[in-house]
Amino acid sequence: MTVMTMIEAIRSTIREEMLRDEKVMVLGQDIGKLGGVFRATEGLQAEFGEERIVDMPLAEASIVGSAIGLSLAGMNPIAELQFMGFTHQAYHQIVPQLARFRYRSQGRFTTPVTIRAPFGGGVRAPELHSDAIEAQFTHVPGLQVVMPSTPAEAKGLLTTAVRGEDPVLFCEPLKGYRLVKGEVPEGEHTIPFGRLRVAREGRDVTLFAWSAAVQLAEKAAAALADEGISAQVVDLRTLVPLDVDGIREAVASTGRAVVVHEAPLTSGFGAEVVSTIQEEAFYSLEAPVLRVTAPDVPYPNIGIEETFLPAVDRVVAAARKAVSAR
Amino acid sequence: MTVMTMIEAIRSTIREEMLRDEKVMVLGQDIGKLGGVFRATEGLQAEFGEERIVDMPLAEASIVGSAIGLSLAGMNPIAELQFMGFTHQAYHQIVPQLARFRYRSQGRFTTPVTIRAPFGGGVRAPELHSDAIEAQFTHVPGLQVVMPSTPAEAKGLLTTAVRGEDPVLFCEPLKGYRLVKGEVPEGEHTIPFGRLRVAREGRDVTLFAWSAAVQLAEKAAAALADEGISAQVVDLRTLVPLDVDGIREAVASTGRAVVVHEAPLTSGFGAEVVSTIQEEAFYSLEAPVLRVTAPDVPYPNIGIEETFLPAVDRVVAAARKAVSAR
Amino acid sequence: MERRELLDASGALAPGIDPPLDAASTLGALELMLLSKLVDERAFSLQRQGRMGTYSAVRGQEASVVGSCLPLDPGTDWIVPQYRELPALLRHGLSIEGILSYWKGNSEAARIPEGVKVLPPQIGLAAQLPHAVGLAWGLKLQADPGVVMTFVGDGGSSEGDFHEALNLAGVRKAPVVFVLQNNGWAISTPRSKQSAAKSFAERGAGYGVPSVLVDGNDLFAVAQASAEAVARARAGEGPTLIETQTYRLGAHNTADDPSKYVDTDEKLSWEQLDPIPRVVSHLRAQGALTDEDLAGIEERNRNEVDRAIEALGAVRPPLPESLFDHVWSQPDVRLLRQREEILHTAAKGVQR
Amino acid sequence: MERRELLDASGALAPGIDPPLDAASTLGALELMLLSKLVDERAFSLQRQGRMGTYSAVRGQEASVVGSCLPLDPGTDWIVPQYRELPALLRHGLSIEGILSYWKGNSEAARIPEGVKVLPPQIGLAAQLPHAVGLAWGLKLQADPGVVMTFVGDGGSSEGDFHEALNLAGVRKAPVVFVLQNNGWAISTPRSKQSAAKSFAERGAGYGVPSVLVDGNDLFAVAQASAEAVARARAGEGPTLIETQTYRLGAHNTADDPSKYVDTDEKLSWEQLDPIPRVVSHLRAQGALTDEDLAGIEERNRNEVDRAIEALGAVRPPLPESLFDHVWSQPDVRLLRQREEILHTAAKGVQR
Ligand SMILES: Cc1ncc(C[n+]2csc(CCOP(=O)(O)OP(=O)(O)O)c2C)c(N)n1
Ligand SMILES: Cc1ncc(C[n+]2csc(CCOP(=O)(O)OP(=O)(O)O)c2C)c(N)n1
Ligand SMILES: [Mg+2]
Ligand SMILES: [Mg+2]
Repeated sequence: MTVMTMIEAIRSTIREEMLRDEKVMVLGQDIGKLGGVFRATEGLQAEFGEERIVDMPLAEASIVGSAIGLSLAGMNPIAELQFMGFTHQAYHQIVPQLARFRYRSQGRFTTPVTIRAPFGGGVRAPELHSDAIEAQFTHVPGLQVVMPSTPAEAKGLLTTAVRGEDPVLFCEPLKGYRLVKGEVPEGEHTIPFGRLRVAREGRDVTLFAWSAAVQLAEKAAAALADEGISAQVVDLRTLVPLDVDGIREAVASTGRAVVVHEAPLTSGFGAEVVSTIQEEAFYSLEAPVLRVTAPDVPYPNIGIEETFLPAVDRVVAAARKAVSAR
Repeated sequence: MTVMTMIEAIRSTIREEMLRDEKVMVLGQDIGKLGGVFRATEGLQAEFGEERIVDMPLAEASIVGSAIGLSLAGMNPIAELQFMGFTHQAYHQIVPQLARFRYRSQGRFTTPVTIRAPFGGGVRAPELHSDAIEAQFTHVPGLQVVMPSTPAEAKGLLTTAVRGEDPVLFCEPLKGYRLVKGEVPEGEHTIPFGRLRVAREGRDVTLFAWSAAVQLAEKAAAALADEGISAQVVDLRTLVPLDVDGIREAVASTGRAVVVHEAPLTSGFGAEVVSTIQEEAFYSLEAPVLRVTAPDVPYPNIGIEETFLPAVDRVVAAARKAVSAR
Repeated sequence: MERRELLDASGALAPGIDPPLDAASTLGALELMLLSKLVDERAFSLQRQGRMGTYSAVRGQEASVVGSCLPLDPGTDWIVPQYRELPALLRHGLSIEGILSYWKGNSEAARIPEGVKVLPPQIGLAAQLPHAVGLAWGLKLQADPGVVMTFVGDGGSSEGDFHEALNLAGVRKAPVVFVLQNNGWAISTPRSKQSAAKSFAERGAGYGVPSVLVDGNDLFAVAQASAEAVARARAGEGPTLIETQTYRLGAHNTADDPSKYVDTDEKLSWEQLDPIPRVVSHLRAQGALTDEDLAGIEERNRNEVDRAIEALGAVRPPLPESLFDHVWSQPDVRLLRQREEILHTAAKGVQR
Repeated sequence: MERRELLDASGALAPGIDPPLDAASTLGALELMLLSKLVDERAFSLQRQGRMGTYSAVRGQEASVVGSCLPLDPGTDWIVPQYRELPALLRHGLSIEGILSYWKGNSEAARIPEGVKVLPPQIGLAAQLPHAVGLAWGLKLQADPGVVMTFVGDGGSSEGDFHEALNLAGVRKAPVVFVLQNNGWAISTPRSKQSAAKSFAERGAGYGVPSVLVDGNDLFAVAQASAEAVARARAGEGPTLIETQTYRLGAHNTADDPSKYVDTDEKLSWEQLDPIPRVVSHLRAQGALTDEDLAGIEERNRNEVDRAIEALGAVRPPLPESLFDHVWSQPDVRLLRQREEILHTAAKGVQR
């Protein structure tokens, strides 16, 4: 175990996978000499050369589109999109192309591309840089959506992503890049997709979260403990595939649930979690499942982002309400 | 009242709005001489000229992007995207641009663009032509998502869309274009956004649907009536804005609900409807809200689309299950 | 930019020009062009009989498609198609019934056989172009001698993907040949409304990609330009853009009615430039093609198409359960449960 | 393509050339360039003090930006910016404190005043280009005499939106001038990895859009090319693409460290080509600028910037409730309820 930030964990994972498999390469903007705007690839071009760490022209659709082609040629590309807000430019290559190649070709072709995209607020980034738009990719059969919350999770999930055959959108929380440090297992470390993680045990209410919101939920759980409420924190880890059985079990154990995410409410992935809970565990539910999310407004300019982002107090208030219901 | 197909209702509405307001213009692929691949603009170029019914180069992002610019210049553009499956190509102009102009400019600029996009299965169209991807646009604050289900609804909602200041994605069901005929009010006919419509009264269970799925729900309701189950059918009409109060009232009146849509399950808009129901009407619910949707697979080739699309029997089975629960 | 023309409308070679194809290859090309024409006719009637989905014919563009693919080696090279390149796909190893199965709606039967280096048809216009670039780049990285040929239309060339793909190909010197089939129309949108550029070939310079403009109804001009481009790519000299100026003599597809937008004179004048008769005239003039030869070709083609259509009719329709295959390498529980629920209802007979 | 150069690095005019700007206009342009430089410096220090968000300086590109906008009439013409065009926006009617408010994170205070024909900064690269085309086309449809000028970088020009916008502008003959500021870098990505094109100006031909290549550090060359382009647009002759070859002398933005990727020699050699001293030398040589004049300009600029920074400091930070404004013309019930819940929690003081 070594203590690392998430960005360090990601960098060392990429490096290990590149050492393991010479077909692994990284495409992105400013990932070479600069090492990426967040330094996820720092030093890697010096080590692996310009053919494996490739600075691309400024065109997201062609980063994803050519990664598809590279994967068809037998390479194993990791595409870095500088911010998830710029996945919009590549949407038509991700959703109807990358995600469907296997299906469209009846399994004749596979496209094992991993797209890494940082996102999330609270880091005073310009417009369009912080938007949590993971939900826009969860309605896309064929695309896995992975949301690491800690450095160790990032390593385990990224390793699985790179080694897997199915395409992955790997969403990295900007806020967690440097803020959250944690122990990271050395050597081989993979985490299977579709299995949630109980980040904190609790009896009275389950807080569902992913990515940076897991830390928010943990803070809320700590605050709730002070008032005698025992909150379980569940990190969903992967939104697609979704651990429906794990969700049912978690809710069955507490009977009450709150879903927390950074994205706006309407059609955020919280909606899917709530629906799944009530389909799977309706008769265990003692209170409505509440959602604590950003409001239905575009991500604002930084002078006001603190009001936009879900706050611990709102999670605490919702958990309290869930627990006191009926 | 005149009896019309939906495509006729749409055509006559566009024509009326163009006669009313000379700033209204239509941009799209093949909408001039051909009158659109579905003839929504047939005859209109002859009547209004090439400057108001404009055949555009084959580039969806520039259709939406230039419509934004035209609207900033004071025009009132209707952009036709040939199929909703090709909104992907314009995603970066719709989601972070069109929908946010008012917000980003603090109300200084408005972009009253109406995007029309046909979609939906069962018409034996090639790949990517049938996909129901409305949910991918419902997580976008600033964009209204409108889903007419009948010719009269199409007229009333399209008129509101064109006259309104906020951008609209107006999704037209391919299957309903010619199949469904109905009475359409003559002259002025607007329908406010954010107010659902009870398409059929019923006491035992509420079937929520929109677009072509309303007809499916109605068929199911008719079949259910034969077995003595009285199903209410609710047409949501607009997904954004969503009629949360209307949803609560409908569920309160029956205590049981099924949501039906053509899109795949995971993160379909059904998830938002279910979440809203359980937030708003948890204590009225006698059974879990069920979703009847397409499975989580890409829209398949036509040889197999009948298995993909939600069928009446599945709706009936779900309603039966909801009614018999507990 | 000058347009390359070798064989004129009457089938005469430009003075002082050696044909880029020998008589045997030209005969082979002609046979493929005629086969393509026959498949088009039969596919249209199948569609009219309700036995086929939407189908887009190659008719009129046979020289453009066949000329382009001739220099490719199916054993090493790849084709990344749009949707109107049937004879190139046949030459590369697909069967008629395989290709038609796709348009009939049976993707299972249309599965590209292992070893055939062709990607599935592309419906999202121009989206195939960055794939072609990535594929070519990937071959190059692995020192694979393969070259990638990809097709796009005058319409598709307006999409942003065209720009991004050509620009990237230029930067990476990817071994890819872009064949832009300018057939004058994108459904009902004429070339003049598609772009104000004098020619699409002009665009190459903006990406550092060498480009050529050719008479796309001239088998020799296309074949020559393509051979040069493939050789350059193979030699590590990077991408080429070829604009073939051709004409779609039929409808856009089985759902289209060109009489709404094409004027008859335009169509008539292009009929004079039909790519097939000029190859026939040329070969005849060379004494390389007799009436009996032609009858022989036509009979072989007819037999082949009859056989294929029969095979197509015998193809098992896709099973409902195949809906759930190939979404993932391993289906997740959620999908397995959906599969169960839906097949269970289907088994009881579905009402719609 | 030949590059237009009028004023050399020493400030000498090419032989036989009349300056495209008279002394008074040149002085005005110089004052604006110097003002821009000063704002850049002050914005950087504000950022370092934590009083400003991310900021991208114009430094080095002043001739390119100022020269481009000079022919515009703020009363009729529009500017559709990227994010690095501060002096053009000032000339067009925005205030320094208004522009800096945006980068400080206060969109409310950055609201473009009514009547000022400028769109908000664009963060999604190249996404502004189709807006500019649509806007220009809309003006033309309404017989409005306005011309639209839009800016894009060498990096942004790789986006599909660039292609689609230029192609559409060509087809519609929209009165729009595209200024492609090629400053050699897109953050750390050098021009050479951005495109294999000899110049970006080559791209115009692929869209039927006339284009010009100019020394972007030469105020006169830029101003002349821009004046011609604006005149063409105004006369109904359609769009122009201008590539200004310039250089970003500072960091990409306040978060960037160019020492990681720029080599010192390159930077030194471009410092020799700084656009500001050459205007100064030229005016001095003409006897149109004395030391006192320069000191006067600098004092006026300092006062103006001091005033603006003070005004910026006095700007009320955005109120939490403003988060919910301007999403819609009329908020729906759902948003109103969210507003209530969030402001209620905020009122109690928020823990994070
Ligand atoms: C991205 C996208 N937009 C629109 C369509 C609908 N569509 C199908 S074919 C076609 C015209 C294509 O014209 P062109 O590229 O010239 O090819 P051609 O059919 O002439 O061979 C259109 C608009 C599509 N398939 N994909
Ligand atoms: C669509 C998109 N992709 C990526 C970015 C991140 N980004 C911001 S500025 C920049 C470089 C821009 O370079 P260029 O267009 O040359 O403009 P310059 O900064 O040199 O003026 C990048 C990659 C972005 N803002 N938008
Ligand atoms: Mg065409
Ligand atoms: Mg640049």
